[in-house]
Amino acid sequence: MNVAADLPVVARLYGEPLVKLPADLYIPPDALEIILDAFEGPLDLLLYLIRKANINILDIPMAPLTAQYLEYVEAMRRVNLDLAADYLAMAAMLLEIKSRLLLPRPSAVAEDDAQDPRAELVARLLEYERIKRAGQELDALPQATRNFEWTKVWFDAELVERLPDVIARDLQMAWLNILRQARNLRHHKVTREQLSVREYMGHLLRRLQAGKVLRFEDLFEVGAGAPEVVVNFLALLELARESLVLITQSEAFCPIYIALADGGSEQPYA
Amino acid sequence: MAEANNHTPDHKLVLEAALLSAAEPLALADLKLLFENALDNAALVKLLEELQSDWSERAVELVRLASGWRFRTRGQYQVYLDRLKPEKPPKYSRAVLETLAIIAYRQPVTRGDIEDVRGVAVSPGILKALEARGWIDTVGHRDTPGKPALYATTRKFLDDLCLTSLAELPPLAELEKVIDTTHA
Amino acid sequence: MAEANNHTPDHKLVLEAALLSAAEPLALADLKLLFENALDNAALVKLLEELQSDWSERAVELVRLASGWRFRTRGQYQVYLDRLKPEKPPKYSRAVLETLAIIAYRQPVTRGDIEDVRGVAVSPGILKALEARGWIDTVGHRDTPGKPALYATTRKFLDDLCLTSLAELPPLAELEKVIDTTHA
Repeated sequence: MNVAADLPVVARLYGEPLVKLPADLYIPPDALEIILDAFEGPLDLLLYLIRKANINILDIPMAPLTAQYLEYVEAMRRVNLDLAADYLAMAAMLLEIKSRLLLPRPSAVAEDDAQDPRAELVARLLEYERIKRAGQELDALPQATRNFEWTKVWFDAELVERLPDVIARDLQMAWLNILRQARNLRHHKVTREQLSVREYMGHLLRRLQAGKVLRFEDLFEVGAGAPEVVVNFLALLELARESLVLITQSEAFCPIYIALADGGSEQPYA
Repeated sequence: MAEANNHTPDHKLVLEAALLSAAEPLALADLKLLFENALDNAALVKLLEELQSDWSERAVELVRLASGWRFRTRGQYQVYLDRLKPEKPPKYSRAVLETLAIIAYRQPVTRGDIEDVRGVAVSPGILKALEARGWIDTVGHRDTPGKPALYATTRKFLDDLCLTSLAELPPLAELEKVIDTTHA
Repeated sequence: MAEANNHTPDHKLVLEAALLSAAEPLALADLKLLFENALDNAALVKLLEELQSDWSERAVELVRLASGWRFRTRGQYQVYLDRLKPEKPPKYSRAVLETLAIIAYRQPVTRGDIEDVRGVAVSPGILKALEARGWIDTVGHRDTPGKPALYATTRKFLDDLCLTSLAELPPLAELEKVIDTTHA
């Protein structure tokens, strides 16, 4: 067990790293506080004393260990350090174990059940030492933001605005709402119309934009098929009925011209 | 992976790692710190432009912003990345849907027509939103006082709703029957 | 360039963009959402392994963590990236590290359990610091007087240390064999 590696620097004294505590346990009074800080508690201090003295932890000589520990505690008290209760409690525990070891051993019959008074202390020391090392090992693992960084590529949600999805059924339901409203408000007759005619009305209006005047026959695509021609024609009639287009023919058999009823005076979408 | 010149392979990798892991855009002054000022602006910009070109075929791009350089996902991939977000997609209000339905089923219509059918005023924002989306546009003006604009749906509207023509909109006849029977 | 509305996007490019920009590790279940479940686990893992290999010569790598996959910079480049940081990340005290070790190896534990192992009182600041980092949280309460909170480590703890499970924690030191003298 390499004790030095276990406690690389126990404290810093006047800026100098203190790698080892004095072997004779004499501690300069003004260094006590620093040394106390170097230990995480009584278990840590005990472990240090055991490892330093190269004692077999499974067979701790309680008398010298307790004496050393108490010397520490006494040294701390001499300089009126506010000694942590944890250190005093450990001192009491050590004294108790020591005294129990001094009691006469029970008979051989009872020996099977007899527990070594040091057992609990040793178990705690070993567990503490394991955890202490585990803490050091955890610290040695690569750690996010200390030893590496996560990638953080910018995802700009504003780059492309997310727009609501609409499906055809939404429109049907909206229409249903409108109908309900209409029924409730008044006896408004909403009639069903040929959708395709409405669609072609839009097409025709688009083509006539910007003040264009088109010949009647140009409105029909040759080869588009009879149904489309018919629908287109119905659309034209509907536009005329709604006064959206002007249909002019100077005299019979002359070309028929179609233009927007508003004369294309506004051309916002040229 | 494009290899940089022999003397600068590490620099580009370091730049890439720094830019990929930065939470904010990195200015040239920041990037210089990476190399303890061993590279000047010209050398940095050259490397950054090389990086841009290395990433030109990817779903992430290196962009230069006012405050510096940063990687960001390309807009056309957002539709995929959005799927990772549990947040609900936005929805149009009832007013918007009804307006759109009226334009779709009754086109071409003026704003006045829409208001007549709905019985309430149509806010300009609704028509603007639908126009901005490219779903409706003005196809003319009615020859009545004020020459109101006539709205119709566009090809994009059909495309976005996966319809080949307006005739594919759900028929209203059945609905009207339902209404007729329920309000008989 | 792959187009978003193309029916067969470059899956790998989408995966790469998602993983580079995600704020959390992405599990296979998340990654499936990207493609609306059109890819199965095997296909995804194959692509992820291809990505790992594509990035093998770069300063950034794709790693598999407890809660999914994520890109990170490689450790040997940290010396450069640290130059961009105004302040160094905090170095944890022995008290914090020991407390973390007790929670990691002995979870779930109460504050009393931690104090028993360390032999000293645990200051509230230590547990708060670990909670603030997102490395530990309360997973319940022990059914003893006072109902003390039980602490355990989180997925983020594993992720931040690049562990896929607690089983990957460094094994506890084999110290002297536990004494047999108690029950000879």
